[in-house]
Amino acid sequence: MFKDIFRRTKYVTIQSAPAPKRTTAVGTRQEPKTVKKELPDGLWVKCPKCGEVLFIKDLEENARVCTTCFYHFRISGRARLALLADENSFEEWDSEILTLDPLEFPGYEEKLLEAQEKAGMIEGVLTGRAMIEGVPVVLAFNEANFMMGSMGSVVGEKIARAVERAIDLRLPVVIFSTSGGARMQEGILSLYQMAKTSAALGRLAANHLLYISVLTDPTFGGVTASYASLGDILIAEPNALIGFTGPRVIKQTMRQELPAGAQTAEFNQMHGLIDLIVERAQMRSTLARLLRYHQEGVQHGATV
Amino acid sequence: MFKDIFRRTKYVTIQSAPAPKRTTAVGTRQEPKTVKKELPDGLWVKCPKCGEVLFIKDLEENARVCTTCFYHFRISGRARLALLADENSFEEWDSEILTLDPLEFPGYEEKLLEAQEKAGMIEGVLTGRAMIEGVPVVLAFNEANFMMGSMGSVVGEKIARAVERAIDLRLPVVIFSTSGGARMQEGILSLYQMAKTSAALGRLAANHLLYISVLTDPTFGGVTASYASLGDILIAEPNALIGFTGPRVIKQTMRQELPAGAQTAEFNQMHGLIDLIVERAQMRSTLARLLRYHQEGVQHGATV
Amino acid sequence: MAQLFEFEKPIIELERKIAELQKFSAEKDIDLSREVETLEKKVSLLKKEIYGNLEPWQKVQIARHPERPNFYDYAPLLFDDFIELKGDRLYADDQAIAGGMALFRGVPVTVVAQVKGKDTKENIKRNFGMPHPEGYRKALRLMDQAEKFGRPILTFIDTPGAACDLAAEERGQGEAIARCLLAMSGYHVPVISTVIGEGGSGGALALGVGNVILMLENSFYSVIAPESCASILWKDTSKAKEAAAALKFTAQDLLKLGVADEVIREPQGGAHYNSRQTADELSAVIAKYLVRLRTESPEALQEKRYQKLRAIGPFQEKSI
Amino acid sequence: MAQLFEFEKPIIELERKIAELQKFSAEKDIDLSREVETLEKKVSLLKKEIYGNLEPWQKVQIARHPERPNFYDYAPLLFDDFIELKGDRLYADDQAIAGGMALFRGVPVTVVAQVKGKDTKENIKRNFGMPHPEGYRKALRLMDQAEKFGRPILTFIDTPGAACDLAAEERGQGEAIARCLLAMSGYHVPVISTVIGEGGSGGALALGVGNVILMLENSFYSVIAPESCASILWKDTSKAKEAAAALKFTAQDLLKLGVADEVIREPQGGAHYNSRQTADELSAVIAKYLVRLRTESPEALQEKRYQKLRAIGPFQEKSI
Ligand SMILES: [Zn+2]
Ligand SMILES: [Zn+2]
Repeated sequence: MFKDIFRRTKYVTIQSAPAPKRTTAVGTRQEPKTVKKELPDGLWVKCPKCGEVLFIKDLEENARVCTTCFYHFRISGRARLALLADENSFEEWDSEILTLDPLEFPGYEEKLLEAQEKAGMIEGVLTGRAMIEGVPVVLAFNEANFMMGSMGSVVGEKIARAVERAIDLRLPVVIFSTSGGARMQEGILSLYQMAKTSAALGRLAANHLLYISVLTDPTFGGVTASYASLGDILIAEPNALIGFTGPRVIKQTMRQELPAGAQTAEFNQMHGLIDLIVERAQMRSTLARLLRYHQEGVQHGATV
Repeated sequence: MFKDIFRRTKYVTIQSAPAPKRTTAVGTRQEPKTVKKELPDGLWVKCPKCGEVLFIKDLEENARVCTTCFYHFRISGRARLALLADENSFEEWDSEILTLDPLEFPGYEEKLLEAQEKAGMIEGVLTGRAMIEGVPVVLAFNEANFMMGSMGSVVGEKIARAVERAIDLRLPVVIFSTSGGARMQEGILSLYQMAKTSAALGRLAANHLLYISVLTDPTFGGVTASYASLGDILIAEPNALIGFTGPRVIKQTMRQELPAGAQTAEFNQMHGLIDLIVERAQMRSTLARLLRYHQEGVQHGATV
Repeated sequence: MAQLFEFEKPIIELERKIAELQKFSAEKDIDLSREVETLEKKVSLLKKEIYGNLEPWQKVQIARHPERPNFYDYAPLLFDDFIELKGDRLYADDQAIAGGMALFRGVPVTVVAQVKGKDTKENIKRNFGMPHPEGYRKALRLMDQAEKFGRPILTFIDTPGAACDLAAEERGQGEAIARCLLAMSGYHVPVISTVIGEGGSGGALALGVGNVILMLENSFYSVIAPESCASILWKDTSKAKEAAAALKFTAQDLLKLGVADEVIREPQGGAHYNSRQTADELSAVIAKYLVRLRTESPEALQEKRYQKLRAIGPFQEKSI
Repeated sequence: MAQLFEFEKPIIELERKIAELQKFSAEKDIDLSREVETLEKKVSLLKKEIYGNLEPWQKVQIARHPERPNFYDYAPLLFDDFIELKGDRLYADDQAIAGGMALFRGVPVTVVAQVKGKDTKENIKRNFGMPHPEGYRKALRLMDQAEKFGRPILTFIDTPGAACDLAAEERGQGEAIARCLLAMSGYHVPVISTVIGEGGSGGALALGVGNVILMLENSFYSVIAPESCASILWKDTSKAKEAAAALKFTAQDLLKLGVADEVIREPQGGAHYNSRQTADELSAVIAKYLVRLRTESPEALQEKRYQKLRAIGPFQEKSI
């Protein structure tokens, strides 16, 4: 059983830890409506990989992973949090920072309202602290339902604050990325959020604190080119698409046909860019193990 | 004239500095017989690149660079020193460290005697301090005539000492490499000279002191995989062959035909491994410029 | 003669008329000096009118002008000495980024710049100024060395964006850019970033984490190319002009938004009308800031750069 | 049954005879227990004789035995937990080097190891244990992280040498190895390097800059492969046996030369006869040194490692 993990080359699968508890995130100021929001119309959905028709109830109960082929469907930040954090351990931070429209960009205010309605949150990232298997950690989750996880000034600010607070608290940071990139509607201000978040992570690193970046489907553009790539450890979910330039743009501008499997987590790992590919069911236990390795002042029953 | 250097992509050629003075290295304890030793039989030699027949006297007067095609012939360490250092500025270090035969390796003692005879020095590296255009610097030169510049315990020791003394004196270091690699006859002891020299250079770097590595024909094996590759700035002479594994070994063991020009200085630069390719005639002035950029506490007529 | 833009044609027509008048005057020996003078005044006014009120889209055209001076044009005008250093020590030497050491008004500095080509051949060599990961890794290597030796860093931004091909993806374009951002934000030496042409997205930002961010008058610096923005917003790339206005990416916009610290004057009509004059303006403004930054402690340089980044991007916070 | 060497055949023949005798004894119901006992004693003596006096060339054969345990065999036996981490973040994940984090007797450590394959297919995947630059850069990345987080580093050496093909040259094999040497020499955490099989030249040394250098009894660690040495010295690769003796590269030689700190016992005949037993010996010896090193200050760890390197290689100095 234990031996298996040395031989499997593709994914790390750990049987030693208990199955993830489906905890409910509490201590938050908003109702976690997001899981409901994700349900497509009707009672079933077709798996894009194996074609199997899945009952949505079964899919949700399996953390939105295909029960047949283990294809990983997208999942909201709050649903992830529920899969990862110890019960009642989450404390949300900075939930009340509101986005402005500094460029008075055409249609931005309407887009924001739409996104808030769709995602059930006022901006595209959820931050706070929690425990994972008893280990305290600072967490951030990009929200795909909010303007495709794009990074505007508030997303940048919330991530920078979370990282700075982790330094104050001497805690590790885990960020789950999912993003189309920078947020066009905030122009250059959005672009510089890449620098802002990277700068904060630079300070975290200078403080010898751990940062684990988890890349989920899809992670592109300005987020890939900033905090998502700066983890001490980079984890990806299976079949997640990860890259700098989106495949459609590469095809259009370069007239270059991408090979099958390009920009998948597995492609990125082959090219040396990802440490670990971890299935959603093992994410909690894997993070717990990695966090424990880095816990300061904690003895692991050392006999050496 | 000055503009040229911005447009030339291959070599940096600097006309602004005066032509290198052919100084004689003094303050050394041995007669510099080496230049004489390098002369092949007869009065002329054929250029391996352009085929031109060159009078040896002309070749020597041109610092052993083909007067027709600028092909760079090999040149002894002492001859290089004479081309580089300010007159009477060289102080040789550690010239009396003798090599032992710790493995009692078959034929090693005879090989050493032969090499000493051929190179006119007791080991394969020349170290010391000098001035280049008035800037003080620690210098080391591998000697191709001494067992193909191979690195035994004494070569490692002399380089490590030179680097350590540079730290004490807060001086920059310039090492001219030419080597077939580690010295087989000293086995594992030779191998660890790679670690010893790299460790010393690590301390130099930690002291924020400049190290310029100049790679000359040929530089391979253990020297490429240690101090020769660790310069803040890597300079190569034109047409120098530089690599880890020698071309003959690659061909034999991998049955791989190398493309034309593989492992030349130019090939290495194309692959991102060399900062500058500098012709021998410009070496002195280029080093002087680079050293001046790094001189501590010296004002360059700054108006800013 | 530089390639002309549509909006410059009234000026050129008037100038042609003056030339005709002068020729006629000379041939016929008739004094038309007052008429010529009047017309010249008119040209001068027209230039001020046109060049002084360029729309964002017109600035984009100037910034992208094929004859716009690039880094290699400015280097000999800005520096007393320049030694180009090549390669990332890992994979290749990317010619879309140039770097090295220079003497700027007697001060040794490290210089890193994106470089577009001037003709098709050079553009192919330089990938149209779009760096691959090896370019950013070369920049990082050289900037790290500047930090090691306590040298100020000058960066020059001029790129449509980072390379967007499969090779760039394979070698970690995102990682390469991100590493530049992290490293630059932490340096203890002065960093001055100047946009000299096109500042295209993350590929430009990778050299843009300065204590001071300067922009040439007709440069722009944007999160996305106006054409792509138009295509996303209105499914119509021909609306790039509208997008250019919406994105607020001109030097003047960035000054207002608190991202740029100063706008550097260009000769009338753009830098390509006089690269020496542009270089002189560049030199003077860079020198002004470098003097200031050199009085700061290493810790202050890092801290102030960090605080500058932290302050970019407004938001509203509910009091709880 | 493991592949047998020529020098093991007398043992096997004797063991076969004992088996025959026992079979005969059982079939015919004749008591031959005293004869069997005598022969078994003889086998035991013969084993001591043969395995206790292996020549360097025979050790080379054992070290290269296709069934010799590799890092992946030892890892689950040595560690309570192991998470493999991949990639150099630049170009590729080289499978000739494995690395990651592990719990060693409760202590979090970073582990880096060269890995040969066990069959042709795996050997192709792992390039016969010959790492490319990306392998060394992965190792460097992981070791740098260990330094960042103050974790001890355990390296396991098992390679015929670094990859020696054009691709390795193109991507800077020399630079990649040299960076490992420089970085390892400067770490402030305990570094323990263990040669578990073949220690081939610079490609092995890249993981060999430890505070402590350990060697399995039948491993060897050489500046050059004996075959290549024979080819250079005597233009005759068949004289590898003589070269093996001349190069003084066995664990016992390195102990005498002051390079290795301790030789770790293997089961009689070699590690491949009992990988669990070998792992237990490995674990005990590594633990012994790790205990000692963990009492040292970061500065002392660096300084002592430096002094250890500085002391390798004898010479004679004329008094002036
Ligand atoms: Zn499926
Ligand atoms: Zn010639």
